[in-house]
Amino acid sequence: MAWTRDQMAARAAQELEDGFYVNLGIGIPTLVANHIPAGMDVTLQSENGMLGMGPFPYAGEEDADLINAGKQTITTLPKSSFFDSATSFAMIRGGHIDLSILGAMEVAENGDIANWMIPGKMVKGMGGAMDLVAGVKRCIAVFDHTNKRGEPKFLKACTLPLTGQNCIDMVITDLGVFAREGAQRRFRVQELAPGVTVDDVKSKTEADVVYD
Amino acid sequence: MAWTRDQMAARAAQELEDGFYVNLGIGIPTLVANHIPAGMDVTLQSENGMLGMGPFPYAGEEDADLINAGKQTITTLPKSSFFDSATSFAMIRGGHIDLSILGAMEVAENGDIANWMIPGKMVKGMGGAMDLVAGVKRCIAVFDHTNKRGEPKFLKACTLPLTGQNCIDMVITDLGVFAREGAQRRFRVQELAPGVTVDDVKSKTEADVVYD
Amino acid sequence: MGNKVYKDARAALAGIPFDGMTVMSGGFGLCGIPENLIAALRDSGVQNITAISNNAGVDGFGLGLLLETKQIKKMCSSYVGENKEFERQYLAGELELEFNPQGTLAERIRAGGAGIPGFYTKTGVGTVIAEGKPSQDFNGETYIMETGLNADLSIVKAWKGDTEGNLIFNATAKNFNPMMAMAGKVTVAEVDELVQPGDLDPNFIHTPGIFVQRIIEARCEKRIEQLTTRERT
Amino acid sequence: MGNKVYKDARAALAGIPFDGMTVMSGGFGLCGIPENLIAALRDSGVQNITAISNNAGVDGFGLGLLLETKQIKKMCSSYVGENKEFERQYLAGELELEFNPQGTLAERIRAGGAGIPGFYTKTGVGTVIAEGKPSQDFNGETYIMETGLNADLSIVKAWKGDTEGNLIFNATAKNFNPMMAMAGKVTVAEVDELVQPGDLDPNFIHTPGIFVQRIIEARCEKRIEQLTTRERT
Repeated sequence: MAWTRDQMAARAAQELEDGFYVNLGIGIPTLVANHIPAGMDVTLQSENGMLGMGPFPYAGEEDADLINAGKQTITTLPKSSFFDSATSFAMIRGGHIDLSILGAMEVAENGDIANWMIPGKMVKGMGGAMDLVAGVKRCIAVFDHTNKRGEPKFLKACTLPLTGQNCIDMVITDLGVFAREGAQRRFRVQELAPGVTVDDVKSKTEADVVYD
Repeated sequence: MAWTRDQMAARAAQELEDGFYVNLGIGIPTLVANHIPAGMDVTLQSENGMLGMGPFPYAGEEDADLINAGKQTITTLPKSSFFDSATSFAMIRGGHIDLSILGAMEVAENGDIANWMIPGKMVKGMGGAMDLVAGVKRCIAVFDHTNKRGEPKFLKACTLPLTGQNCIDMVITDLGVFAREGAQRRFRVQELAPGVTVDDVKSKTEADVVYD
Repeated sequence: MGNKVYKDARAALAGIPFDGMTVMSGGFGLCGIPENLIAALRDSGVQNITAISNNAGVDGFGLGLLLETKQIKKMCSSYVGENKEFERQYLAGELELEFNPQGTLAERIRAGGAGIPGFYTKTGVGTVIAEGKPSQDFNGETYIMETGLNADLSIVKAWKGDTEGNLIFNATAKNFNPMMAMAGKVTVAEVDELVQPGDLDPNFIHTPGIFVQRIIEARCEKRIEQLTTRERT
Repeated sequence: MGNKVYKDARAALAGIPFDGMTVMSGGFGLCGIPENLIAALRDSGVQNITAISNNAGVDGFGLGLLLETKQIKKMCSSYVGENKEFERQYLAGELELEFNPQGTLAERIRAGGAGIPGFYTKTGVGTVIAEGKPSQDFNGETYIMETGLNADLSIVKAWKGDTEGNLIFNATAKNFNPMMAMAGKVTVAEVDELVQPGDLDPNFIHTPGIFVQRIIEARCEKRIEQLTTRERT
């Protein structure tokens, strides 16, 4: 049975390590914060200018000056720090963030990702996504294995305009986990959701993936 | 009679304007701080990371963490701010400093300046001088008109390795003041020290200067 | 003594606006935007603005005010998703739009303020963002060149500022404001609280006064776009 | 929980030094230098260091300690005028020296930390600094390209730091330290005072903890190079 959104987030959280600095995208990636193992020291970066993002505030305690990259009200933690956008993206571009977990419209077998625009539709902008995929040490894309029409999103080549080239290290979908060990390597099935078979995945995947 | 060092500094101080942000070099330029007209708001930048440089401390009140670019102990003023070296030179390179007053070994008639090395001698380094002459809006070079051997230092072309190209807007020596109104213009005698004649200056100047 | 303090937003902008000017406006979403200066810029009647701002405000607030009145000719942003009037004008071809990756935008603005006309980044390599831009390899990796950005006017929002123009920002309302203050030919700041020199600790000034030419104290509404709270348990 | 706190400078450097490594060392003159970490680096016995530091210390203090023992192969600095042993080794051809204009050095380090492999500046155009460097015109002016700098190890000095690695600096002892913290593969900080998370105001942290991998509390001598005072009148 395919994983739920929350199960996908929980699976992504298994990739966290003690001491990691992590940037979480909007959507399923945001849920990863709920699955950080107790006792593990993980610091969340918000690219609008904060390290050590805390939980949402209690009603009545929100501060308009304190929001995350999704423009939601948040809180601080004792370890928090604030900084300007140039410094924030110096962290990202300079490779100081250990892990970025982000959503995707398409990922290709060569690690390309498209997640910011659909030609012909109004384009909202890439925000910080291009900086994140280009700069962060390790990038995990989390998305439903197929689109609403049942078509594969894990492709031989992206059809949508790219967010970044050859930058995805792991794919987590509702069907399983696909990882590669370097930018020149192929993705390999690492884990399947309970009850999901290799044939299920093959039938819904266009990318040339290693199934062992 | 030629100006003294202090008179040269006083003359340079006449170029200050209310609201100016100014960087003063080591030597005679440092003395300019003593001649800021009362009531004029001039903010001194120290390129090691401070705006609003105050006077030297009273004995016993010095702070090892608070020095100027000449490594002398200094003090703060109410308007002071501290910043890192990248920000300090962002100010300088970005054209935010109104005026730099600095010493020179040689200045050429095209505005070139040499003030950081003499080939064959141990070179101490340019420090921030190249950034200052390249970045500050207006640069005034203050130096003795001739060297110890009586030879001109205001030349047709610099013989020493340059600190910067076509960047000096005014020359103040012990003999007078020479200014130009743009990087393509010639220097013109603007003022002579009391008792100094045009012929005195001509005999000690190699640069092609306009004498009206 | 040079005086940077003006009595209100209108007075602080007097003599600055001109048609076709480039304006940088601080903020991320509606957080840390110079609300009063945006309104005063609208009231100035200036036309054909090129606006450099991470976002485009919302309908009727923030830069949305200047979109409504069609005073903006072109936006240079990273994300403009929250504004219907923006979308309408853009799809109707009434508005130009230049997307920049957020980090590239931030760095271009810092570069402009720091006298750096160009720099290399790997952000956007292999994407539409790279089209038409010079590229160069460093250590076997390809980077694209981006250029520095400056503005005729930068309007920024700070928490506190002193009469010398020294500014401090609060929390994530800092965002693009410090760099934009550096990159404006003229920078006008609005602050929640105007204080005297010496009231701000010199160790903790975010924007040194050299980057700020004019300053006002003004009340901001500070709208929240996505009020998100948790339950008390 | 990942622990960044070490008991002393020797422990904090354990496992890091290797012969031929590049080390950035913070400070301007003797102001804001990581005194204890420099001494511990000397004691590690590491050889053939390329040292990136605005200055070279004085005889017997600061980086002078590593020059005395000939552990430095090359210096990358803007000004080295206060050190006789440096001069001797340099004139004897025992030491390589690469001069950088101070602002270029600061920006190269920031660029390295920010993932920017190259940028353009007008500093040094037409001088020996421009020799061999690519140049390009922007808006009719010539600029030269400078490259980003990184280090295997950055050692920095801060005023206070918390156990998460967040740092604040005092007065002009800040100088090159924040950028070097960004540009080191490993950054080790020594602080006058080690505090707990929450003791530093998040609005006024100069170096976020992400840039600091190891931290120690240590007493510094803080020598003054040019004690200059005025008379009480």
